Amino acid sequence: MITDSKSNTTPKANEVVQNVVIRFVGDSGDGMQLTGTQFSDTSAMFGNDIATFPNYPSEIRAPQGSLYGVSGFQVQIGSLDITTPGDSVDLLVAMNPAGLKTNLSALKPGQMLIVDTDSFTKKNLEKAHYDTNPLEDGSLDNYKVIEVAMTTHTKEALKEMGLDNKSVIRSKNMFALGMVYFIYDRSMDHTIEFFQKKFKKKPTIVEANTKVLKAGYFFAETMEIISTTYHVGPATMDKGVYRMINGNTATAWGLLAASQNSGFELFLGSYPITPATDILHELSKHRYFGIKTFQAEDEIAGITSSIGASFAGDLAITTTSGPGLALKGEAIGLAMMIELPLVIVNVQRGGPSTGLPTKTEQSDLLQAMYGRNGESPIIVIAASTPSNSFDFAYEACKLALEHMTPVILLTDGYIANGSAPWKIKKASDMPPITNRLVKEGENHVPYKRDEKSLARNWAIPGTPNLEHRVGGLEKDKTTGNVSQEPLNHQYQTEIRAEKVRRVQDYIPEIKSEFQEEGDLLVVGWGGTYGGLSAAVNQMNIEGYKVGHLHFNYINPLPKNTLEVLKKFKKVIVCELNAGQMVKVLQNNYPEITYSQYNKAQGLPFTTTELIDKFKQVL
Amino acid sequence: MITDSKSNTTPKANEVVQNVVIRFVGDSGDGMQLTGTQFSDTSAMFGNDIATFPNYPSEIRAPQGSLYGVSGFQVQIGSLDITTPGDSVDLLVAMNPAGLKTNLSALKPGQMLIVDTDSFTKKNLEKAHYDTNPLEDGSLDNYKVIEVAMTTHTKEALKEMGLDNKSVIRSKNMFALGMVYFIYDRSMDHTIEFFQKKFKKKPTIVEANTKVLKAGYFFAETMEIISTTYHVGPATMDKGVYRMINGNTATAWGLLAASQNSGFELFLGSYPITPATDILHELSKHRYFGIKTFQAEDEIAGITSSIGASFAGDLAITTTSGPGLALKGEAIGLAMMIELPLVIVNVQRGGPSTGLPTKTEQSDLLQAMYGRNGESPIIVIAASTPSNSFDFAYEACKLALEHMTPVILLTDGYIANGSAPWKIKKASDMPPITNRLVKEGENHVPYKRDEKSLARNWAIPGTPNLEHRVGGLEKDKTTGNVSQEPLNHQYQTEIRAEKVRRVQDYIPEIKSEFQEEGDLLVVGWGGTYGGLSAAVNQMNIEGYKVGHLHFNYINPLPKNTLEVLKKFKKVIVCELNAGQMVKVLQNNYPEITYSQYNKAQGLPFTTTELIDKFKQVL
Amino acid sequence: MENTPIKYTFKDFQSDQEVRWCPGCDDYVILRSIQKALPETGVKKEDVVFISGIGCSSRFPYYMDTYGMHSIHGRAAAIATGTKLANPNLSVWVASGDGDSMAIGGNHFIHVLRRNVDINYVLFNNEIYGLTKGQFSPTSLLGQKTKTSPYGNTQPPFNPGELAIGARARFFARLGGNVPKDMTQVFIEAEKFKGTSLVEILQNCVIFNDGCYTKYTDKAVKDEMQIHLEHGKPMIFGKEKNKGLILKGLKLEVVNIGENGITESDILVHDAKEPDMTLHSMLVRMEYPLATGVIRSVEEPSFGERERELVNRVTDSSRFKTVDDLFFSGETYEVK
Amino acid sequence: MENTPIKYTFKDFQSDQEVRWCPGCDDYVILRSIQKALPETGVKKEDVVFISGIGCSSRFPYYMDTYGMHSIHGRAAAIATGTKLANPNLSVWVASGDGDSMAIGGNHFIHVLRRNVDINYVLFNNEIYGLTKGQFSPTSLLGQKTKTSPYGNTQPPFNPGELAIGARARFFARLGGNVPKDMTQVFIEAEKFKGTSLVEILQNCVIFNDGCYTKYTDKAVKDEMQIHLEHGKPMIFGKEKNKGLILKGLKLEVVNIGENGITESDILVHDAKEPDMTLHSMLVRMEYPLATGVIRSVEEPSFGERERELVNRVTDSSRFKTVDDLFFSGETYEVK
Ligand SMILES: Cc1ncc(C[n+]2csc(CCOP(=O)(O)OP(=O)(O)O)c2C)c(N)n1
Ligand SMILES: Cc1ncc(C[n+]2csc(CCOP(=O)(O)OP(=O)(O)O)c2C)c(N)n1
Ligand code: SF4
Ligand code: SF4
Ligand SMILES: [Mg+2]
Ligand SMILES: [Mg+2]
Repeated sequence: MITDSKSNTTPKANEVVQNVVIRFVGDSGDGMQLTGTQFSDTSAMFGNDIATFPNYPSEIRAPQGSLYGVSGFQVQIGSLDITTPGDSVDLLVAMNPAGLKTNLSALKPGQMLIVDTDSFTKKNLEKAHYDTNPLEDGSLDNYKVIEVAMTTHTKEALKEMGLDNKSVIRSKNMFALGMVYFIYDRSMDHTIEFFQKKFKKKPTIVEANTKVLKAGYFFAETMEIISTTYHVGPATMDKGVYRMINGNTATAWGLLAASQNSGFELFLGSYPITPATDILHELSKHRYFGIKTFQAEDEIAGITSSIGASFAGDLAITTTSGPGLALKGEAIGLAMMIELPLVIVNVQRGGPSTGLPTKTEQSDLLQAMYGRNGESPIIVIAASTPSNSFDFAYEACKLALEHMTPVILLTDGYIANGSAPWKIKKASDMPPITNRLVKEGENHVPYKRDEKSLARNWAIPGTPNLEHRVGGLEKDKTTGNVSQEPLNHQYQTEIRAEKVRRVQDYIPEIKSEFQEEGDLLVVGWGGTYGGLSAAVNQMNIEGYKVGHLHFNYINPLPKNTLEVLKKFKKVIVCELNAGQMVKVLQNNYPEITYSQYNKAQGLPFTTTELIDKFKQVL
Repeated sequence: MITDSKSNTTPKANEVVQNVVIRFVGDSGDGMQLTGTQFSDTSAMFGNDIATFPNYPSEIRAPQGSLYGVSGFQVQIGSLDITTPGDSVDLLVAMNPAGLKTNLSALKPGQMLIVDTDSFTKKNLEKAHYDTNPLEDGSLDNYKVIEVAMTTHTKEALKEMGLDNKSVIRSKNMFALGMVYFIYDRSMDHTIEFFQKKFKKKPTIVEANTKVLKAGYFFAETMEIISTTYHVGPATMDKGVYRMINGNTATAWGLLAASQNSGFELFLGSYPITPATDILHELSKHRYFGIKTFQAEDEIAGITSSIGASFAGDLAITTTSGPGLALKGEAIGLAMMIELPLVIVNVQRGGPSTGLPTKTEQSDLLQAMYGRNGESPIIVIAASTPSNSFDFAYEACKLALEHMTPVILLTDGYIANGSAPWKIKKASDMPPITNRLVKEGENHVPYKRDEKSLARNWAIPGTPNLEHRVGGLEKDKTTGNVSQEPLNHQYQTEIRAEKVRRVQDYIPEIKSEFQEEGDLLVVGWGGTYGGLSAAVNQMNIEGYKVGHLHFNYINPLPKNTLEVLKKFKKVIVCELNAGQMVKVLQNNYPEITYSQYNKAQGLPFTTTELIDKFKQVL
Repeated sequence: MENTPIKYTFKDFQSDQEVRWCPGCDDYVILRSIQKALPETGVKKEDVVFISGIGCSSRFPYYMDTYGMHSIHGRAAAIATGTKLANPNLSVWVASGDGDSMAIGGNHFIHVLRRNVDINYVLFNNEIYGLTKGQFSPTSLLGQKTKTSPYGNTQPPFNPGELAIGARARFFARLGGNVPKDMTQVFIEAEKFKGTSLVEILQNCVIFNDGCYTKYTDKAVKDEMQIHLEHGKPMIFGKEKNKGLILKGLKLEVVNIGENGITESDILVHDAKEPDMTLHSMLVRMEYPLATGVIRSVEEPSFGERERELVNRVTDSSRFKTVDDLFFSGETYEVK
Repeated sequence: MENTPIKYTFKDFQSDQEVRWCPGCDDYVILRSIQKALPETGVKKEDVVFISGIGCSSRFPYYMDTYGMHSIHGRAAAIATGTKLANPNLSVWVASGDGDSMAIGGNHFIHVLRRNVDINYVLFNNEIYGLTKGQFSPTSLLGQKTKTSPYGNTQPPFNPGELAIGARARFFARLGGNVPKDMTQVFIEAEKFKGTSLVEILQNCVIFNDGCYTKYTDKAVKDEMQIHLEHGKPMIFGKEKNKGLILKGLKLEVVNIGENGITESDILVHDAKEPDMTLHSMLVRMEYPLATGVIRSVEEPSFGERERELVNRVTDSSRFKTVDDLFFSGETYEVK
């Protein structure tokens, strides 16, 4: 929390700060995701820049009060550019002992901790493996602890409504939210409106929630111990209409825009898998756009049905995560061989094997590059923020259709579930998408290629006189008939690689941020953009000459990559894996010496650890 | 053919030569594989060193006389060290026009061509796309053409036996073989014995084949045009008992020896796929060793049934080729995560996708390294000759059992189907195999590791009091219980990598052949050993200081690799793919500059093309 | 487009590729029968798509002058599902072997049937892996000696029709591999059926499993050993048309018409359209005589029809006409 | 080893891991029932292996104090096949959900049944994907609204028993998720059966598909809506035990005993051991009443038995006792 000098004149001191990090934690049943989202949305509408990080247990409904059943939601809001949900938190709201136990270490010393004292029962303390009550044993002395009997207050607020006990207790998260709204000087209007819309048909629920929210707000207002409130002013953001969006929704919408702009119907063949399933959920809602969402029997049927749809002339997509990508390898090879457009979205999660399914990681890069038999190069790109998942989903479709090739789009659990403000784009704001369709009456040679891009022509079933056969056997370079001829195979192997290499001519050059040259270049790719950017920013504030180079295009790499790498004395590649992008860079630019910073903890980078490492390398 | 000065005194001139390359070609139905094998076996028993290269069409029975129905068998025999079947041939035996058309370019100018004139009918010429008869149009003027009406002679030889026409014609390959035996001064005894054993119950067939073989032999003896016969003396080979063996059989036998020596029963879960199926065929024959060969419903069931068998305490194997390996990726990740011994044999073939299923290639290396989700390092090794497939299959089992990890063994279609003399090993000649079994009464902590190798302990079902659970979720570093703890995941990720790295301490150091230092180091891996060795040998004969470094251990690489690489001024990595091993080397030893020679034609390297390239690089 | 139907002959469906099966293989008969059936279906050539996996039988698409894909082993049914969903106007065919369909492709096989995707599925059942040169398949007999079962197969086989009906097949037909005329007829029926039409051909592989069906298909015994079922016709067979099937409790029994007072009217009449599968299953499993022809043909909405009903339903009521409508819906805010 | 059988209680089969299913989930009932069944089977604890795929139900092995593997999605049946072949002494169990078994795992599901591998297969059918939070599965109903079918499911479901019998299942039982005592009994029978014993549990998922079986399993209607079959007993049901099943042609009919002259002796007697599956299939498909209990239990050599017979047969006649004998057999030659 960076404090500012200005302050205004409510009964309590109101400090103006530039940014603040808040974390709500509690039991899976405590509604922490909803609470966090409401706070984020309200702040977004107020004009803050924002980044969120939901963190839920892998169990569906873990036993109440258990350590592994804790659900959390972290949000950073700011009047300046916010790229991460923050390392450590300024306010921790803990609805139960288990939440406190597992999250206290994230709270900055001296900062505010709000707890629901009603939940600190002997049973709950035991479940959280506390020997003594932390509210009593002095272990919280370093924090501004605000003890509130939230359950009691909630019951009190609703006592005249005649609701059942379960419903009453379920709304205590709104008491906490009300308090936080007061502390951060936020209006309750948006949340009240939300109740009204969401529970249109249940006016008692609207009333109850509103009551509790207000009770929390007014309780904080009148409470002695809260002596200061904080104000985070609006960020200076581009003019326009915004909404909060997470990476999975943005991805789904990017696909929608590409379908509309290209004129090809969207086909999604997929099999559910965390954390990619929400893309399938989202698109399933929008069947009125003529989208075909097909939940297949497995990942292999997911991708092969998409290949079938692509053959028939749809814009075909398949979505998955790590283990699912492994299953799709053979079929990706087929799509590459028959040179059909196909987008494979892989939302990376913690591996290997089933690994840490609800956690984030970047460890599928080499699988995306090489996870299939034979020489089968395809395009690999990666989104780097929740909102640019929209752009790169769109770009994946554009590249697939224009270059007639499968494209793997990598995102990860962190940006897929995290939200940020998105300046809404219209479909017409996006670059146009052309295609290689051959029409009735035109001459069709299945493997005739565009001279520049080397993309082949595309004739789809239903077009008279263009009947032809494709297949996974090696094929003659022009007719497409099966060929075992040695030199033809050599030629085809090379041209398939060259076709992907030439995509360099169609993608933007890359630029380092913060510095164009200097002492250290911090290199990243994909979902670590926000984290690396925050750390490099801080380094520059501290006077170091550090640049940030972030890759969205991985195969092929941007044309000018080597030039940029050469402008810095040292290069460090930072990845949430054991070192994968660094291998790709080494293979492309062996002349550069790369340091590495690798993390595999299921968590994003923290600014602190990055800065420590950078200083050590310098 | 390197000729020698000595010569002996048969009626015809008998030139002593050091090596000779012969290719038999004809229709799929012409029995060329049998002919070639007989010639090879006879020569092997005579004491020659040998390498063979069978080359059959991908069709089961392609239409007679068609170009794509040609079946060929090439063999090089020598009194010196033979490492390849040879680039170009000294004698081509063509049983029909299609065979001639597709193989003539391999025959050295001036050398001998034997054709069956009876097959040069108008119809067959047409099927072979000949406009004019090559026997008449002068296009063979550069060769010593020996025209023989083989079909007629065969009929003649058998006319008194009353056989049906089909059987008669089917034995004409023996006429050709008889001729070749005469020309190369070989005894017919072995082949006659072979008939006697093989057709024990069909004495007419034995008689017929013997008659035709002798007819061919005597025909050649009396024929004017064959003025010279050749003698290839025995090679100087280690003393011992030998047999001819191909790579697939050697692999199967290596697995058998490992099972016997380790005391674990062998389990093979597999799904048929060319060119790996013969390993499954071979082991299915030997069920009396208590081997369990399980033909599964698909590749995934092939490997997962093996994982189940490994869990239960068998030495578990799965065999496949490229597309099958792609399907096994997810399950390999599971085996790596639960740290069970498992050997995955991948007999590489031409890719990508279905590719060139009956041709050879080395393009699955990166798939073997990275073809699964998350950070999942495992051991990767490669056999480099038909006969050392035995040793590396054995080594794969030893490493899997001693290090408790999946091991991928790479071979390829070329060494899998090619034969060479194998100095037979007894099981007791092989190094002992230890294991990590925990026995009843011992203390078992599922993830307790050996301090040196980091291999975990192994308790198998049926052992009282050692009940425990394994699984694909990330697990606690000691108890093996599910753990989502960030630092535990970091630790486990690192230790799994370190465990594989430490295998360096258990494998031999690597040595360059021909030169320990010099101007150029030729680097290869796997099945190209013979080809590269022949070329480097030739370079050294010509006075160049060229070394040959050949990798059998790829992950991890031998400890002293960098030292060896540094001893040469230049390094060229030669692979039958678009450059995969070179990437692995770059990632491990970025300080070295690598040139590359890559070929993707479905064929092995030729000595000539290699030498050309080496000279160009020097 | 045009309304005047083009009159094709089988030659219009022959591609320029040389057919590469072994001489004598039943695959030739199937190829020719389909090439003869297509002109009778009224389907336009450009609307026909053949999709296959890998196997001898899967070479099929190369020989048809239509759109086609020779894909990867076992996945034809899933690919065809995508093709048909993408463009419901197409006439989509799958050509697949017993291994391709029921070994590696088993999952897609049962799911395409469950969903009732409107495709025609031709199952080339030769009870062996042909292309890989003779390993047992999921339809190989117990005890059968093959390259991977040199001491006899220990895995009891599937009966494809039984498995299909267990997976809810609505259309199932079975034919020997040597009856081109019957095949042509059945393929025409299969194409007309809306839903997954599964046609099993007892296809002789002359190289690796020669004669495996001789006891049923040999010209000399065929009429005695097969009963060719036709919807609405009595279940009569035999060279003399003197044998028939009756139901005894839950068993089918062969009776001689004219003996023991049995007349034609006692014989069961084939009802392929009966939704209850009990009798169809019994027919599928019957070993003597072997039931051939269209055994089951029960119309029910195809997957595509259900999907289109859904899309129509939601499209009418949708607030969103373009993706922009969606993007700007709900909780947006403006930065000025 | 020892011959005196150890007497276990259900506690011996409880692991030290906290059970993490949602409160109220039927999975708890299944867990406890198996823990109670195992002590009755006479199997030694160290010989028990639980193998699962991925799903809520697949967490099962963690809670059993036996050997266990929580593997990857859909592959439990194939893994279990390897485990059982490797060591026939083991009592191998599969715990798997409807998605795990019949979506991604469909191929292994039908093949393990076809081969008749001697394992016990517990199918947790909640007609939904639980772990991934509520998508439709291959057993979800037509029209069912889930996260991936917000406008209603368009894919007709499998009936697991029907699919299993189509794949040649020899043992099939079905039970509601709220009958721990029946479960314990059936699990004991399943373990005793030599071959694949498939037990389908109609498992209520309280979070994503609550009440999907209420019409059959609710205490209030259970006796009227289910018929619990027992081998050798008449097919009678109803609170008053006054309803029964008779066969009319090829249809099962519910009759009231005592009405229209129907007596108990008219009622069908359940024969689970009848090899012909016609009646078993009819029972499996019957919608009212729903058949529960052991519907089919037909002994036939298991895959393992066939394999051991083969090995014994070839071992006796083999020339080779060690691998060296093989290596030195046939065409060898000596270099001196
Ligand atoms: C992924 C994969 N696994 C295995 C193979 C090898 N393979 C090709 S065809 C085939 C089986 C062929 O049998 P079937 O499907 O019955 O067709 P048929 O040749 O008998 O017509 C196999 C195992 C392959 N090409 N790809
Ligand atoms: C290869 C792979 N694909 C997808 C998933 C995601 N996944 C995990 S469990 C599951 C389905 C769960 O449903 P079910 O098998 O019915 O079990 P339940 O949770 O209902 O008990 C899915 C799709 C995965 N873990 N691995
Ligand atoms: S191997 Fe058999 S199935 Fe294949 S083409 Fe030859 S005869 Fe036909
Ligand atoms: S989500 Fe459903 S199936 Fe999973 S544990 Fe909860 S109640 Fe049981
Ligand atoms: Mg077949
Ligand atoms: Mg389920």
